[in-house]
Amino acid sequence: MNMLTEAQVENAIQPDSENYTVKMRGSNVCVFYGEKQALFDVNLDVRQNQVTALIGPSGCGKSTFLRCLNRMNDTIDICRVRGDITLDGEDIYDPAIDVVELRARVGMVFQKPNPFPKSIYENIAYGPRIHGLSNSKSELDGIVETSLQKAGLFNEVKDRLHEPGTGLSGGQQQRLCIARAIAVSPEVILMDEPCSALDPIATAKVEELIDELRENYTIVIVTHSMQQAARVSQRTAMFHLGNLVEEGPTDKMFTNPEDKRTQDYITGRFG
Amino acid sequence: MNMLTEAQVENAIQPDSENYTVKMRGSNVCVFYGEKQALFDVNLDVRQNQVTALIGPSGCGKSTFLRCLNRMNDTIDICRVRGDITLDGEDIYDPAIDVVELRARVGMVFQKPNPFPKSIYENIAYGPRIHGLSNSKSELDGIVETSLQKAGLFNEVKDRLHEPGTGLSGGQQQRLCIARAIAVSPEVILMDEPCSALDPIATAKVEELIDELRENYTIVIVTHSMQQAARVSQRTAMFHLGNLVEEGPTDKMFTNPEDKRTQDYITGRFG
Amino acid sequence: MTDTTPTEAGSTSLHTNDAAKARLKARYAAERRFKWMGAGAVALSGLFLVILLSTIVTQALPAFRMNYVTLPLDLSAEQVDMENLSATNFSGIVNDAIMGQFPSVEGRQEQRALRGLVSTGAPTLLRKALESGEVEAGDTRQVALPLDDFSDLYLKGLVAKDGGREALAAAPQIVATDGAAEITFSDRSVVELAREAGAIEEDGVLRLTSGASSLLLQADGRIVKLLEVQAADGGATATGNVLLSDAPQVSDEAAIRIVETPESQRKFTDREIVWVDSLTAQGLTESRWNEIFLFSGASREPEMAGIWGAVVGSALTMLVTLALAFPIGVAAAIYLEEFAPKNRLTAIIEVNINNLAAVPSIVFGLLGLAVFINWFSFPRSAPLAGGFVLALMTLPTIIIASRAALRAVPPSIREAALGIGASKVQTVFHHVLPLAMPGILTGTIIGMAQALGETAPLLMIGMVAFIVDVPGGFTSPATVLPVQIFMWADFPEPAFQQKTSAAILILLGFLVLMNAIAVVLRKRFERRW
Amino acid sequence: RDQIRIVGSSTVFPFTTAVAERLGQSGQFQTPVVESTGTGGGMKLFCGGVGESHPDFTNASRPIKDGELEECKANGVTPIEIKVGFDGIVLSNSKGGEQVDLTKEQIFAALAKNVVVDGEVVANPHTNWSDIDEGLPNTKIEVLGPPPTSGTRDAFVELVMEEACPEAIEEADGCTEIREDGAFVEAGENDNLIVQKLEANADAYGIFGFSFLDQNADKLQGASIGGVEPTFDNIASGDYGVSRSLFIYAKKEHVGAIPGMEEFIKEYTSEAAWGPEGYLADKGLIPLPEADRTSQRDNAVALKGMGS
Amino acid sequence: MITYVVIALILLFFAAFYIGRSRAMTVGGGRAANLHSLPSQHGLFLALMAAGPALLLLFAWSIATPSIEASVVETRFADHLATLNLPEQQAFIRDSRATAFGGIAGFPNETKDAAAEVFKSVHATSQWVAAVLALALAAAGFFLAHRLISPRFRARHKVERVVRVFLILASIVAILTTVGIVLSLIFESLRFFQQVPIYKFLFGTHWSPQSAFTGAGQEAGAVNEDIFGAIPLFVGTLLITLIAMIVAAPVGLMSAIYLSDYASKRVRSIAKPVLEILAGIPTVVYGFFAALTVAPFFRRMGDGIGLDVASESALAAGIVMGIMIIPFVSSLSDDVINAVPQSLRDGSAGLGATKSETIRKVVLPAALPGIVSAMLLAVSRAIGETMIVVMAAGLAANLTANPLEAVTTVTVQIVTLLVGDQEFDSAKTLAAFALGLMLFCVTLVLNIIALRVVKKYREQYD
Ligand SMILES: Nc1ncnc2c1ncn2[C@@H]1O[C@H](COP(=O)(O)OP(=O)(O)OP(=O)(O)O)[C@@H](O)[C@H]1O
Ligand SMILES: Nc1ncnc2c1ncn2[C@@H]1O[C@H](COP(=O)(O)OP(=O)(O)OP(=O)(O)O)[C@@H](O)[C@H]1O
Ligand SMILES: [Mg+2]
Ligand SMILES: [Mg+2]
Ligand SMILES: O=P([O-])([O-])[O-]
Repeated sequence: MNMLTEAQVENAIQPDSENYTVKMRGSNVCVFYGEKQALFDVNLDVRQNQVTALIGPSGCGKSTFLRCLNRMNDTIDICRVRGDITLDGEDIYDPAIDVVELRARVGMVFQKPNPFPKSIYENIAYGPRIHGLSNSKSELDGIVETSLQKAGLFNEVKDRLHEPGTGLSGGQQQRLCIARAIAVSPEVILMDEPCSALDPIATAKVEELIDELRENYTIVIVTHSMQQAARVSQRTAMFHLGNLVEEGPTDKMFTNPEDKRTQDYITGRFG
Repeated sequence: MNMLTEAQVENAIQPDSENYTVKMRGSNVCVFYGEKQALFDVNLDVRQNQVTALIGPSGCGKSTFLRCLNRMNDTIDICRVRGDITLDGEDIYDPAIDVVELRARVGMVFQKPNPFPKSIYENIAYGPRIHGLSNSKSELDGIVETSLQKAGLFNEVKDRLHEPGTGLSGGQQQRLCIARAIAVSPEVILMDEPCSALDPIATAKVEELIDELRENYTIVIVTHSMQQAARVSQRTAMFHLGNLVEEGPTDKMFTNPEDKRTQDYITGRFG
Repeated sequence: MTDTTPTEAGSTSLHTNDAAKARLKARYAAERRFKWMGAGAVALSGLFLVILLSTIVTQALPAFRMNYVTLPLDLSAEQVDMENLSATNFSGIVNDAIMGQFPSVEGRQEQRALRGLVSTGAPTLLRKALESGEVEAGDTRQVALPLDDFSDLYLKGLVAKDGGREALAAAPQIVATDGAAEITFSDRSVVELAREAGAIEEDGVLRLTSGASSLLLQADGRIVKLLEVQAADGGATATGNVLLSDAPQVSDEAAIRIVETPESQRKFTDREIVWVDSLTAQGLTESRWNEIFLFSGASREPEMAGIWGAVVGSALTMLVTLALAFPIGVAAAIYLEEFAPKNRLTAIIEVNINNLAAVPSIVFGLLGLAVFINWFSFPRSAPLAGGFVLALMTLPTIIIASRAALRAVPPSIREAALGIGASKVQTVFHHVLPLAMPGILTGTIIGMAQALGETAPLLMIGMVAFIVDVPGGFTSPATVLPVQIFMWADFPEPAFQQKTSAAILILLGFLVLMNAIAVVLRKRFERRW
Repeated sequence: RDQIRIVGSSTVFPFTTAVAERLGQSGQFQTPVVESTGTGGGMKLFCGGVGESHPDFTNASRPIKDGELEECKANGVTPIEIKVGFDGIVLSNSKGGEQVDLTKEQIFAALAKNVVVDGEVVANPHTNWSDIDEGLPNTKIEVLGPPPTSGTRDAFVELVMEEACPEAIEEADGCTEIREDGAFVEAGENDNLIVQKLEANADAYGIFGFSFLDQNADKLQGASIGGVEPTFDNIASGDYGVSRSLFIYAKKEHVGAIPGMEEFIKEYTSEAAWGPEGYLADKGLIPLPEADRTSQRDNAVALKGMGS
Repeated sequence: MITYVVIALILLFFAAFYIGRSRAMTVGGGRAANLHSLPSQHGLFLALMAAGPALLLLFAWSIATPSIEASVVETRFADHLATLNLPEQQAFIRDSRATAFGGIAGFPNETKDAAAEVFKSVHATSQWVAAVLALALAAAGFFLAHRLISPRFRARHKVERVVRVFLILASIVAILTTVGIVLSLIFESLRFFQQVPIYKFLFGTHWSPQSAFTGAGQEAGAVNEDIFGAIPLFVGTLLITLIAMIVAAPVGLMSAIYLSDYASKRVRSIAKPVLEILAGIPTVVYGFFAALTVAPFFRRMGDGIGLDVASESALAAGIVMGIMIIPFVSSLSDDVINAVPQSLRDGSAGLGATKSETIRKVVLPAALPGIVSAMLLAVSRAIGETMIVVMAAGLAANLTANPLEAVTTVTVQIVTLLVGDQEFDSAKTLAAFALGLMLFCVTLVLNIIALRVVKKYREQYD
């Protein structure tokens, strides 16, 4: 807990500092895919109960950074991570740390919807089951229902909970994946373009949801939509070619960016 | 050609008629997945050298309609299509029609990026090869390069053309798929949310490309972004629950929709 | 949960509280168990393999060497007519040569036994050697000839347990008359030896019956088998049979050679042991790499039996099998999985193919007999018919494995190809098939492995047969490795047991070679997406 | 086809192959192809007809049956019967076990499905050898033998079981049934396997051909039957009661059409092959008495067909 | 002669390919895009049309020609042949052919020399005719196809039709095999059922064909209907297969999981083919292993704890058989497990599942159909195995579920009945066919059930 306070102190000098806690912190994060370096010395704080948006052109390393936060990169053989990333002050790359617990605490929604080839119900129930979050069938039913409701999918699928999740439309699938992530009650939710496959209404619903979730959870979201970043996030980080170009309060970023590249990107003059 | 003139005549009575040609026409298209009907008597014209946008909430049948236009639905066993769809006046569901030729003329970019597990170069070169679009290696190289350039991907991948396409980031993969579709120079390009995985710059590039392509090709695009529909399309069709709610010139649709549902959807008041 | 004061975040988390920690511990335990079970399963399978292989290898090793005896053969012009070799009495030449080594051996039975030391195949080999010019006629030549199976086994130590040699302090006196010998020893060590050998004591006389180890006294250029031993003052006396009266003098020292296995418990008499030992003592025998086993066809004589005919037969049969089963199996799988409409008929076909896999292989033999032999008039016992039958038997395996592999290719790949205007055939052959190749090759490996080891169906089409000539083509009579193994395993001669194991090793080598190609291919196709 | 084809009994197979190999070594003919199909299967193939697609010889571990001969005749096949020697059937056990002397009646009592106890036909109650006779070892009856489909089993039943069969049982089920309660183990056709199983289990006995006892004399001992030990000489002289004749049948129609047939017959019936000191004796074939050899040879060389 | 024609046709094949390709380019005005099909497809079409039929003709000719030639000779020498019996007639043809074209003539004589001359001349003529016909066919095919080449000509369709026809033919082979098997079993089975009522066969609990033995000693007698009850055999088969699967299924599946998800690439690339060797070891070896190592081991163990274990037991045979079929399960399952997309594994890992949870709950269900296929194949192999059972479980048809007793299986009985020494038309031999047919039906039903189950649980990913 000491570390947290230190972090607070450290961040207190920043102009926009209020009373916040750093939930996750990346220091000098470098990532390599084999020979190729994909991230260069990224330093970024994720504040608790805030939404942090990662923006930047395609291929700049947003997903890569996001995947570092719950060590999903471990699954890629050739991927190596250097630098420190902490969750509540603990180094998550510490060998003593438990990846499974970490991932339960730091949930993830992927860019491509990847429902399990199981029923909709089973898709959601899977997480709570493995983490032992429910003691009874009815409790589990409850979790499934609230998760689906939070993801704005419940009404569409309530009659077909036991049909395969893969039979849903693209957008429905993605919302299913969000519901699945919510179902395990993580502390931090990482979302890799969660709305890229959604229509405006579903998107609005998810954005609303994100805003709701913020009260209890910490959220990091990768998005291509400036509007979305502006709508949902409190802080925004701009990546470019593997570098963190700029980071700051969202409103400031969008109105008064410091970096030329950010400005160009936001105004669409980039390239 | 007779049919086309007829079509022209027929369409001439419409209020926004100018001198245009109907490239594809769907009449009373009904689609069933097994027992479930996904489209109900859809009548829609796709005008040549224009961009037609299909919008509507998730699961309303946009993708389904799009897939009818190049008979991709044939690959789904349980899917049955009723009604007529014509390309240049020819019924594309006529048994005499060559599906392969049809698909070469009506290309497609999918919602989820699906590169072949081959090199980037091979991904692009595959189409031109099977359609005999190049006579020599250098010509093929040229096609690959221009296609990648048009899709705004060339600079990012020019050094790794012979690495696997599956190693690209999500957005890169999607642009790769667009490049792959362009490479066979189709007459009509169907795009199922081609930009959903792209950042604004790449999106802008693709939109620009769409605008460029419009001169020579006919384009049908499914999108969730009203802005995008407004920016790139000349005509917009709004789907809801498997019905075509409204169809018309884009500017009219967005400023003065006839249907209440369209209005609600556009203004985000839907659902 | 809901009212988090920021600083407390984490400590009360659902995922870090004590219950969760305990759960996590259990889950990790499960994880470790699971992993160890996996590793254990692999290790267990590996262990089985090692056990099986090590048994085979230890049994097989002796068969890869072979003992030869070098004899001076009279190949002068009177004996050998190079123009007309078939008129030459090669057996006579060989027999004269071996008998020439032991001129003292008399009596028909004994001479027959002596001749039996050299393989009955030796004359044929000699003739072939003359024909090929390996040995030139014209004079007396030293030629190495294979020993008979029992002599060979004896030299490999597989017939009789050697008890060693006991040197005697002083040479005994031997008085021999008519093959019987009276011996006087100057010390008593021989009495001890007789006792250890299991002699039956009666009135102070130690009788070495047929149940006792053999004691062979070597002294004075003679070899005497002791029958009775008796202590006498200052030494001992013994009676015995003279087995060899003109033994080559190896050392001046007198000694007793002990053969621990009693004579009644082996198929190799003391006399034969003495002869072979004597040949060895003169440096006439040598152990060589067993080329006969590796490079010649079948034979009824263990020492002449080779595996090459079966190897060629298996190779030809497998070629036919592969050439039929692989393309047909893959094609059928492709058709059923990618092209055939999914209706009741194809469902029936699918079940049917699964069912074919459970048809006992001998039934395929019946089918092959009816169709290929009786109807298409394929020659009996030929690799052609065998290959066809085994191909039919292997087909279901390949089809099932291929279908599973094709099914595992994600539909998005097909859509991608179809979407840019590839025809279905192109889609399948350009994209789906390469991705399914690893699974298809696995099926092929397993199917071919099964076909390679199969005997039952071949019985029906005449491939379970004794065929000496190495097959020259797909229609000449042939047998295959497992049949050869099966037949050798059933022959009474003990020497065939090692041959059996060695043949199994060869078969496994064949299998490994066959698989290696497929495995290399499979590795090249493997990728995860 | 210019190669002799031979089918038939697995028992005669080791001998015929030896002869075939010699014929091939002579250099004038290709080595005949010898298949091991079993006597019945061989007869079926042999009697199937004349012409290249049918075999020239068949081996048999029993004489041809009337039905088979008729079938042959119907298909225009005239078999030439040659009795080539004897095969002793022995009951033996590991050298580690006790050597026993049995009568046929005792064997019957040990192995028959039904036996007569106190005048009544009952299912075989004997579990130990000593149940049959005090003098026999007090070990469980466990006999490994060939399955009912085998010619050896057939001969064993005929030569031992039927001879010792009490009348009461003959009326009941015809004497041929061997018990199925586990005391008799049907062990398949691989006699080497039986040998090895006996080695591992000193209490068990096995039934198989003499050649396996002969070749494995270091490990096995044969039980005396009716006081006679199963030795080469005893079987050859006919003293040992459990032996059967082995045959080969030649197809008369093929002589003169398939090269080498006559030479093959000559080779088989030469003293060097089937004589007491011939190479077949080395392989375990027990020779016929000299007079029989002469008459069989004369018949064979004269190509005297059956029923003509 | 024919060889040259074949070589010529093969050359023609390649030549036609190039000609067709360049011709297509020409008619397409130098741009392949103007053509319906690719130039290479036109080329392939032309090549197939030119060389295909001619090669087929030659193939058929080479099969038919020996008998045609022989029949010509036969008519020429009809008078002479009439004096000979069938084998001599065959020898006549064989020897004259050997004289004519080389080979060993067993019994040469002058008539045969004369016949050899006839053979030579007929052969020469036949070759000429074949060559001319083939070349004519090739030319016709070539020109016909060449004329067809035009921009709109659907060469691809034609070539793909050939491919499809080949694919269909290949599937038909599988069907024909089934038909053949049923046909080769059914007639003998019917004859058997005339002697033994089918219900006694199906539901009888006593299998003891020894009494129906009509071997050496006896003549064929009345068949005892009560000794052909197949139930013990099917129970035995079930028992042994079950034991085998109890060994093979977990070991194989766990091996597959370990190899695909835990083992390093190197370990996997070595271990997998090594395990596959298990499938290739001849069954005789397993038989010896089971009978001489495993069975006595169980026997001793049984003695140790006071259990009565038969020296031939279902247990020993089943376990060893299980070892043999491990690779069927492990290798095939490994492939399908490996084919489950990484995104599913990621999805599960992202929720905080451990690797084993991911495998058990996500990967295995997704791979289920393939795994079931593998298991079915393994079961099939177990059902079809004979040697191990004969050597280690004996041949006694006990009706028992006790794995420590001796049992026998259907396949074993089929084999022993078929290859043993009895008259071919005896009830016993016929019983083998009936057993085969029964087994076919039973496994068919089992397969149908298995397929239903798979269909129900089948989960399509991606
Ligand atoms: N293969 C299929 N099998 C069964 N139902 C399907 C299948 N594909 C789509 N559907 C159903 O058809 C309806 C229309 O789906 P479609 O994919 O066309 O929606 P969409 O408008 O493209 O939605 P989104 O914007 O989310 O992609 C949905 O209810 C969907 O669940
Ligand atoms: N598994 C991988 N192997 C090799 N290179 C990779 C891999 N995954 C990503 N990369 C590369 O790393 C860089 C960053 O990729 P990343 O996926 O983080 O981009 P992104 O910012 O998420 O882009 P997008 O918005 O398109 O998803 C890219 O150049 C990409 O090609
Ligand atoms: Mg990304
Ligand atoms: Mg869609
Ligand atoms: O093979 P047999 O007929 O002698 O048992």
